[in-house]
Amino acid sequence: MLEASNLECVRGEKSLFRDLSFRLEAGACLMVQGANGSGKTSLLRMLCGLAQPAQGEIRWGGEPIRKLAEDYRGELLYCGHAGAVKDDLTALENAQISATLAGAPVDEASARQALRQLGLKGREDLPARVLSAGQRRRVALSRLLLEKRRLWVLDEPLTALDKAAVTTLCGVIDAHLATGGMAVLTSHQDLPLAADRIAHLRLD
Amino acid sequence: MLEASNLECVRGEKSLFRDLSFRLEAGACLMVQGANGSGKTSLLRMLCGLAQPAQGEIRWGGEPIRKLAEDYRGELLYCGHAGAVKDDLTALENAQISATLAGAPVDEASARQALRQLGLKGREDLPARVLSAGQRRRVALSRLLLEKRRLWVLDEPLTALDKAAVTTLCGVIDAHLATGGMAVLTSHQDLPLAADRIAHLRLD
Amino acid sequence: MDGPSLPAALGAVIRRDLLLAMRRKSDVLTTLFFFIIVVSLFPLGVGPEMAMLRQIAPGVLWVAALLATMLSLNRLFAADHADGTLEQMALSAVPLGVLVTGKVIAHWLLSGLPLALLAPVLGLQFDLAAGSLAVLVVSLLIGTPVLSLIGAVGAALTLGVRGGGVLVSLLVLPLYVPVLIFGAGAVEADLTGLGATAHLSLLAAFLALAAFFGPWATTVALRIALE
Amino acid sequence: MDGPSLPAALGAVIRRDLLLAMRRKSDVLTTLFFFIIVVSLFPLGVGPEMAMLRQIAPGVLWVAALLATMLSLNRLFAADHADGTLEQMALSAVPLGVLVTGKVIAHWLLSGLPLALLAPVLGLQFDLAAGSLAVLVVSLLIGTPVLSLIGAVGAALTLGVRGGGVLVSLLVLPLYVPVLIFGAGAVEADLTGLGATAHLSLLAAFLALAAFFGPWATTVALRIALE
Amino acid sequence: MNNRIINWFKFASPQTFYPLAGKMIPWFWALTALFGIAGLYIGFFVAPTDAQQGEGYRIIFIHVPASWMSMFIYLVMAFWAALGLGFNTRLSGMMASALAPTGALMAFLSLWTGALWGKPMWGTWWVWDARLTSELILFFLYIGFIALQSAIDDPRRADKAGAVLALVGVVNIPIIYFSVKWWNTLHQGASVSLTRSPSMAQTMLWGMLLMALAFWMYSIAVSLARVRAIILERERHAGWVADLEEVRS
Amino acid sequence: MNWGSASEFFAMGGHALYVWGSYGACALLMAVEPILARKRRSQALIELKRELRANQDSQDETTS
Ligand code: HEM
Ligand SMILES: Nc1ncnc2c1ncn2[C@@H]1O[C@H](COP(=O)(O)OP(=O)(O)OP(=O)(O)O)[C@@H](O)[C@H]1O
Ligand SMILES: Nc1ncnc2c1ncn2[C@@H]1O[C@H](COP(=O)(O)OP(=O)(O)OP(=O)(O)O)[C@@H](O)[C@H]1O
Ligand SMILES: [Mg+2]
Ligand SMILES: [Mg+2]
Repeated sequence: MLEASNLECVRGEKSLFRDLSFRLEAGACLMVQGANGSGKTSLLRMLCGLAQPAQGEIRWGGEPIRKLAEDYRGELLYCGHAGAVKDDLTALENAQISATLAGAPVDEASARQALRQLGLKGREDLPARVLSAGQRRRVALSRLLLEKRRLWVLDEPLTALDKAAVTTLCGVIDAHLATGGMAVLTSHQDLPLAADRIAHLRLD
Repeated sequence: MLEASNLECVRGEKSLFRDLSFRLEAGACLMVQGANGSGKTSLLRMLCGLAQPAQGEIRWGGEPIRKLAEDYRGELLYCGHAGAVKDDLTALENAQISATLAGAPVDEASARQALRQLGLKGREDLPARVLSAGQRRRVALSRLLLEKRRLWVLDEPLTALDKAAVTTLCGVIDAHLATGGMAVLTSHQDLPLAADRIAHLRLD
Repeated sequence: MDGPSLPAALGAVIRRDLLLAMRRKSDVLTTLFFFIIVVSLFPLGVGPEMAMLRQIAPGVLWVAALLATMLSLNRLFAADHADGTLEQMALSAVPLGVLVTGKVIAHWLLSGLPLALLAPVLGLQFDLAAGSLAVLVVSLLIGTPVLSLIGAVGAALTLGVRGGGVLVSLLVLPLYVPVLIFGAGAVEADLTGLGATAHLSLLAAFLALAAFFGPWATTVALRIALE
Repeated sequence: MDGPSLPAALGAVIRRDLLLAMRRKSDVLTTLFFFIIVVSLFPLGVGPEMAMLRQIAPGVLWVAALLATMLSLNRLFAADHADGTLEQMALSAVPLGVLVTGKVIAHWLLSGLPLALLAPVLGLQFDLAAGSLAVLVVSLLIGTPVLSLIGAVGAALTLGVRGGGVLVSLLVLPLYVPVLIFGAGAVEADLTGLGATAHLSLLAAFLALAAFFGPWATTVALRIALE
Repeated sequence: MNNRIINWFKFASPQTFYPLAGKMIPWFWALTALFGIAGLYIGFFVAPTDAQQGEGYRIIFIHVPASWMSMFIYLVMAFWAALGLGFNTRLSGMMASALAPTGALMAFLSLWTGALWGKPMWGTWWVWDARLTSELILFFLYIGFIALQSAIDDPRRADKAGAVLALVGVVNIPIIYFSVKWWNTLHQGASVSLTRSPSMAQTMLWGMLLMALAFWMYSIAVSLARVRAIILERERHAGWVADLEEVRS
Repeated sequence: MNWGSASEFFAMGGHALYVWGSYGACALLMAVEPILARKRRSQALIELKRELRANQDSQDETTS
């Protein structure tokens, strides 16, 4: 479904990678690995259409994503280094509002349910500014449970999470893959995923 | 040398921990562990004097740190969630200037040397805004090599670092401990430290 | 796939921005206080003769409104950019233009509208007559949306740019000149008995133009900023 | 342990802030252009008669200088706060007061000083005579450091506070009023032939007072903001 | 038709444009000198003393060309900007940013010479006349464009952001011009008014036209020189740059 | 010919300051701008060469 062909990424004067091609089918997961600064974040932003590749093309269901525009974005969920969590809003409001902005509003009950599932029980109504680093991250990840998207693009989702939360998150990703979803991930830690259709891509 | 007695931390209406006491001698390392939101960051900020404990006292060489003020700060190096890395300055300038602000200027050669040791060769003169997440983190950590301080307080230093960098960092910490330094660390990952005088403190 | 409903999304953005503003009430209030203080500084700097104050009143009030609006511009996108929300908006299934329009409307509701409603009180300090005060309010009601629309383009262009906060004023203030001239001109025309209709209809024309091009240019600028 | 040398640390902070400013030249230049543009907006709002413009000139120039300084205040600590540098400064072996003084000096070198040097050119647009222009420059040279010193306290108090950017103007502008009155007053006194010495010596007294208390208050406010 | 487009795009590539510009620059400098000398000769030695203004009027020979160029260059800049935004050609953005400083210079010269002319003619350096005010705002627009571009590190982003600003500006310039004009005529009352001789002497017209041509050629020459520098800065990692003669030597 | 002598020419009928101020600023700026443009280009060239040399060096390093 998601297909990249001959991608080249140029940052500054030098090319981070070139001739990068891959295909991702329903139910499969792509782990992008590589040292710091090898271009993982840059690749993920390209896959979302936030940055343009210097060469090559990215297609979704055979169509270039530039052409699909909103149709592609309706299938996509991106979670980057910045969490899009508003300090002034409570965890609950953050979850509900980010779903609404993504174009798929959810009711309060399901938002609470998602936060609870991520271990934020009792913190739903605290403003995000007082949350700890890991709790903020969990709020950001609640979008995974609230928005029904086929393609997940997650940039270092494990940052700041404790071990329990890592297990929970892996369960969520596994469930997503099992129901035919796709995921592109980066991480410097090992992700204990149960799924078997995991491809690895090393950028070096 | 560093001694905490009966610390209590209150955030919001509830107490995160109480009756926390420990002693840290020269050459020893304290690993603070605990789930997200258990109060690790809060504890570390207290140890630096950035926050006041609700109860209890922190002493350095027998004296309360509030009294010591600049004398204590001259022994301390804190590296928190925020990296104090300026987007507009190059990696090199960042390293030099943070040393100067800490009260111990370094010359360009040793700053370059420190950056190279952390794997930033060839990136020294790039503005920090274009660096990747892990590279920014390395710039922040270059202070460990440039400022001669006895007590290191590091909050999740491994965030965003790749495996090579984790190894380098552990080597640096080990060397620090071997020469009689002290360290207080938090991390959700395992730190492959070689030192043997490691105490663990669980907040739960 | 049926797309999301656009009016609902527009409403949601507006509601979100208003909610955020309510959380930090001080933000909205300080725009107002800034307006009040700037207007009140003038008599201090210029001296207390009423005849002269009355003469400069429309200009001072309009310049102050313009500066207050401009100062609140960095509220428009900067925070959303820093914490990644803007990225999420650009990736939303809702077209970015709709979200942008919503944000601009919210911005106006929180800056232009209160300014317009507050202006008559300040106008009294300068001894303006009731008729002129009415013209002042109407001119601000038509003019401030233009300020928000043009300002959004500037805010989007300077996003994440070095020194963005002050740069935006450099980009935007020259473009505000026509609004200032006809806004202050309307009140002045009324003061001198010429009738303000011509000025006001020109302001309305500017509004139509800005409403048409503004969101488009802002969207383009935002996409550039996120690249 | 021998402590670090304080003058060296002071110099280092000033140099650092100037270096940062050189990296974002646009930041300094835009403060200046903001000043120029605000001054030029007034005639557009008020009307082009020279006699009246000459009369309001001191007030307009001083208010504009004050607004430009105030806008550049958020440059003072906000960025250092956001990225953790301020935390590091508070933990430095150098007393925080010294670092703060350095930052305020750098701020003045980058805002007040250029404003004062630019003011006469703008004064020409309002048809001021050479003598009045000189008084204007002197009053700005004495007055703007006071603005930076007071502004630093405000900037430190509003650090990390919701809506800080605009809140700072609310806190600081009332404190700026005396400076404005005597600064603009000096020029006006010269225009009306009264002689500006009295006003200028009062300004100098303010400066002494602010230089004495300002850094201390700023340091206290910073420690509170970091808690 | 198709061929023509391809041809255009060929010239629009920095690689072909760089040497072409290098060849053209000396010619434009020569033309600048030619027109400039002729214009100055007429301006100072042929054109007679003005009955009303004395010798001061000779400022006209640089004031008017500078004013014209400042407006014209903004149009050209916006044209390149639109082209760059629409067709994503690299060269257009570079042209726009090469033109901006020259445009700002012309606007500044117009203000400066105007002010120096105003003092002897009107007794004041500045009046808030429509033409003067809109020239001042044009100068601010140039400065804004330059400040925006220099504040952005990534040149591609700088080009695009500049293009949006230039287009917004070009829509606004007529609006600004007419509003300022109306503003000024609505409340007359300035104690000074423009005293322009209704029919300019033939020689003066010629001098002015020649000087305008000289300014025009100058603008082309200097912005071509600047665009060459910009091309080198931007295309550093492109292979063809390394093969240039001046790089290998 | 309008001028009797060179000094008359430079006096510009009493408007010397204004006329020469204008022409002087004009000449100065128009002299400086091309110099700046040329300097910018030579600066770019210097950096280019330095970079090429650096690349060459690093290639030598890897091959040897
Ligand atoms: C700072 C002051 C001044 C500025 C910014 C300025 C600006 C301009 C501009 C923009 C133009 C071209 C407008 C057009 O062609 O429509 C122009 C033309 C002209 N200006 Fe000025 N001007 C200034 C002062 C003066 C003064 C003091 C005089 C003479 C007393 C003067 C005489 C002229 C003449 C004769 C023309 C050309 C004829 C025409 O197009 O009507 N200007 N000026
Ligand atoms: N303008 C530039 N000049 C030179 N190098 C640049 C420039 N912009 C970006 N880079 C480099 O491009 C790379 C960007 O990498 P990216 O952020 O994609 O890395 P990453 O794989 O996500 O790393 P991390 O694991 O640290 O998050 C970095 O090596 C950075 O130094
Ligand atoms: N005003 C408040 N009201 C209620 N709870 C609060 C308040 N302020 C802070 N807290 C709680 O205090 C805790 C702060 O934890 P801290 O940041 O020290 O955690 P941490 O151990 O560093 O976690 P992490 O591993 O996520 O970084 C969080 O659980 C947070 O929810
Ligand atoms: Mg990354
Ligand atoms: Mg923490």
